[in-house]
Amino acid sequence: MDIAQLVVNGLALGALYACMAVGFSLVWGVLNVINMLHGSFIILGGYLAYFAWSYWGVHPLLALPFVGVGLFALGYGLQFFLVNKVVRAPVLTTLTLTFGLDMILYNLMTVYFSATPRRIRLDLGSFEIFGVFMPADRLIGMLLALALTAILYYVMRTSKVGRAIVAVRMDQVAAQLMGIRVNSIYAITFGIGAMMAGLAGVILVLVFPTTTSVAGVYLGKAFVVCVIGGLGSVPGALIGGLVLGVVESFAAHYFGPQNALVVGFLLLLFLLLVKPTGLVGVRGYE
Amino acid sequence: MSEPLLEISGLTSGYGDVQVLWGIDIVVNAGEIACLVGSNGAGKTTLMRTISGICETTSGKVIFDGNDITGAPANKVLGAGIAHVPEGRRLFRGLSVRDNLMLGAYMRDDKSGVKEDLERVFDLFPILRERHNQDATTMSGGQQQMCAIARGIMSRPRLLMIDELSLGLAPNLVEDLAESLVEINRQGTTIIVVEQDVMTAFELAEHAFVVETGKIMKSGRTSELSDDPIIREAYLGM
Amino acid sequence: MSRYAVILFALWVVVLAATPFFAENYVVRAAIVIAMYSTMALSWNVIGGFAGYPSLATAAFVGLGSYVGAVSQVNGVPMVLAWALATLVVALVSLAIGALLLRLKGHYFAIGSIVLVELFRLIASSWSSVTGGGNGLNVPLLRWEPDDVGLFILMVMLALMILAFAMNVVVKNTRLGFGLQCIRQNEDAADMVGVNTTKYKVAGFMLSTILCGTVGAVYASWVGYIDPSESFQILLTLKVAVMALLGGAGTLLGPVVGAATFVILEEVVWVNFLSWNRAILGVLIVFLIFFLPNGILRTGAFSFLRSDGASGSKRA
Amino acid sequence: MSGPVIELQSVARRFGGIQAVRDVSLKLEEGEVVGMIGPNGAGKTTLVNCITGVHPATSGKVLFEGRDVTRQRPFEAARSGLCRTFQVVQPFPEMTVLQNVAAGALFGQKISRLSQAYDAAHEHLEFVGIDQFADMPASNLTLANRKRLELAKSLAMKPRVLMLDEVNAGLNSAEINGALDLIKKISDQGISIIVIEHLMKVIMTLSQRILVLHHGELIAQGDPRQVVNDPKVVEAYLGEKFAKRIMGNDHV
Repeated sequence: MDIAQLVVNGLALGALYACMAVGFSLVWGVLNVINMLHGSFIILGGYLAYFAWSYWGVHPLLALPFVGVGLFALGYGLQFFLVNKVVRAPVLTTLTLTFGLDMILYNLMTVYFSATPRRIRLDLGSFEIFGVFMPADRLIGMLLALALTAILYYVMRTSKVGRAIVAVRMDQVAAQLMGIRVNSIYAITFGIGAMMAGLAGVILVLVFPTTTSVAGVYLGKAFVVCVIGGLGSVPGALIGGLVLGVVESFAAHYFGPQNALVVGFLLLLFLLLVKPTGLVGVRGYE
Repeated sequence: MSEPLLEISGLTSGYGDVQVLWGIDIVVNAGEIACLVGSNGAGKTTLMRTISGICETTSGKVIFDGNDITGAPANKVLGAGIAHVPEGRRLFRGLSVRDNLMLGAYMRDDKSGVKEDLERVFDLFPILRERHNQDATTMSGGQQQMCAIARGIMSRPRLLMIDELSLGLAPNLVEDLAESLVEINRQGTTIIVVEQDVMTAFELAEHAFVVETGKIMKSGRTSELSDDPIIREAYLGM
Repeated sequence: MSRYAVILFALWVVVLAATPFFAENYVVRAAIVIAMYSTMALSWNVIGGFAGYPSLATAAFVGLGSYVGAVSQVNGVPMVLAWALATLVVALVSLAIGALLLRLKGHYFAIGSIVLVELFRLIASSWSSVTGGGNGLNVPLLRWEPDDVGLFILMVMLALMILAFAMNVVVKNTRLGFGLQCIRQNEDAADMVGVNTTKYKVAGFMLSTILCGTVGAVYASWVGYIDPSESFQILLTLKVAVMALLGGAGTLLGPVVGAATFVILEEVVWVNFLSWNRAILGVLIVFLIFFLPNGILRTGAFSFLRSDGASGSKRA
Repeated sequence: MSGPVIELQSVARRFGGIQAVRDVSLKLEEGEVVGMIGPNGAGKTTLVNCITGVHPATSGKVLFEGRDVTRQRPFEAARSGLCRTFQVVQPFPEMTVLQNVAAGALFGQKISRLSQAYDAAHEHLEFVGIDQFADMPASNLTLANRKRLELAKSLAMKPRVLMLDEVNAGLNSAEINGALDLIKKISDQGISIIVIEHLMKVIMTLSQRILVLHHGELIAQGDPRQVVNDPKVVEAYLGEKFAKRIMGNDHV
């Protein structure tokens, strides 16, 4: 397989990773909470789109906004009513809480949706440019993922809420002095995190079979992307995602697909030790 | 003219188990510039933070413009019309000067008014207009202090509290800032300045409150206080 | 006082040890599981409780222990020697990894340690020439009467649990424990009073893994079959931390109380609500975080157990 | 007399693009009390951090009793007798006052038995006058007593050199007088002391010599009265009125 094909495969995969991880990164960076629910949020988004498609024939693109709103509400509610109560407790507490919540969500999903792998097959065929081969659904997935990430970036940069989120992340006390209610911004951020996870799930179900048991794998990817790209920034997650995608694509080719993940995690450990602020690293942010 | 705008009585507060303020009484009149002076760690900053709702009030009363705002959360205090420029400026890293200023107006919904005020602060501090796209925390100390003050007045406060105006700034810069404060005051904003440098504070303010170990040790007109032998000895070095 | 803690612990060991003589196999099995988890939770307590470093690496070292033990036994090493070998390998690996990992703090440390679990699992499944890959490994079974096997494994696990408890008592009452508590409360200040923080943290981390390795190896001999996804479970790693938190991290008895409570609840849930067990455990964890944030032992009823000032617990 | 206890040779420290300390050379004699003054951000704390290995010097050398200790780590500095207190007091908040001090004895002096460490701790608490609070959690102490706790903790480490970073900031005048007496008592034990302070009263009372830092540079050092009259110092830090006042009060 030639290099160009590997790079393109990697970028297609990486765009999905970026979209998957950006919400996780935002929550971690702003709230200082490692959200163990993130993987299940992704799966939930995928399942909702799948069932809307298979029972009511709703096109996944049409389902996208509904899934987004639904997951935002779920995330906002969980943060507002539960996580907020312990958000200033040590790492282990918030991590354990979100893990407990994840067990509940996971169990609900396996009972109501069963663990069968599901995928929306749109049968769009594939095409070839300059000798690089690409299935159409993958291309659409990649473009969608990039578009969603770009929209989030734009909103964060230009909206009042976006500015408030950055302010809370940089300096909580000063943010309070601006009249920003930190708890409400926390809930919104968590909602956005869940929303991005759900949207990523819709895209993923177009490309890969989705089942509850891969929730952990997706969560693991989000970890790696965050550590590569640095916490809490959209460009960081984008770069982190693309780097991981390309690295995995090459690793899968040269060391075999079963070792691609090992390489990803080794990269994570290496970066944690060498440069814990991530490759992009927000200046001055620990 | 000398309507009381802020009346504080018997205010106590602290951090966790450590009590810092031991019953503060202060009255600040509408339209004036007042100053809080006192040594490092006397409780000036804690007083500011308690008024603005960052530190929890344990007892006492804070009346602002006739309304009881004792123990109100930060957003309510700001909404009532008190803006607080914190010690060390605390601009938001990674955000431009303009975004920092816009965050100052976070609670306001009147877009045109915000735009107007943005022009107003740009006129007051022209350097900020020049650098509006720059990351605010990469400017010099004096420019950052300007930005912090400007951010404070973006909420259109009735009362502006500035903590440690001159901290880490060269004397000539402090003079410029003091002039800007006089201008802001002239436009109708009441100001409280916390200042370690008593000379600067007394030149700027009409009334002074001397804070020592969490209490108001002395207060009065600055013209009179600067003749007080104890103040002269302890703070003015005369 | 630690004296009460030691007496209560001894009584509890006697109760567990007696189960084969009056109860059914099912209860004996539960006793083994309790002893096993108590050992892990007590081990975790050294790094997570005393030093306040939220390690999530437990499953990595339990799994490593299982694999080293199983691979050795498959290659003809006698069982007990295989256990010792597993312990030794885990100690060395955790020393090497600890020296790297403990440069991280807070979230980053938690992530680094949890990633170890995944990494070890992936290595175990791809290194199939040695580990059997995803098919797992069959460990030579103990060809004794089933009851004897149960009794034997129970005694071994109890011995490990006693060792883990003794380790906690010793650590707590020596410089090491004192230093770890200083690190937990203010690492910079600890450095400034002369605590070699790196050395202490690595020592604490090693102690928190060694017996996990032994437990893993003994477990492998007991069940006779291991595979990567069973041996390296994120769930196990979090369960152990939750047990310690449930009982009261940083106390002597907390991890024991937490492990017993958790295992018993889990058994009840398993039996009665098979398809909902995960959700119920989740609810339990959420409940614990909100209503018992400092653990069972830090509730009022048990104040006599934590009156020793050295525990570092908050006083009323 | 042997050589200086501490000697800095052209010590410099930079953080990224910022030169926090530049080319500072100085000596500290045995038993000497030296005051260090300068405006906020002049590099006083950074200099202490260079000496104790928290932020090792980027160039230059730190000698302690003739040994090069430029690269030693903070815990090694502490064990060798280079002790410091912090501007912001740093107790172990959930431990008792006694345990806090015992930590100093246990690790600073390498006492291995806990009971010995506790005995030593009581002595030091008595010395600084807060033994009655021995069993209280450190976080419950008042600011003044927390500063005393910091002193006791440092003393428990048997220091050769004690660096006091704004140990009087935030205290009222009665408390400051108490602290002054205490620092003199410590100095009488032959411990060399560097006092960093904004309060000129403290500096003038304690110091045999003054160092003035400005923009990371040592702009003056020497006899207190000469230094406060040095025009460079007046301009950079004291201001004219202040300098006059100090001289005026000097004969008191």
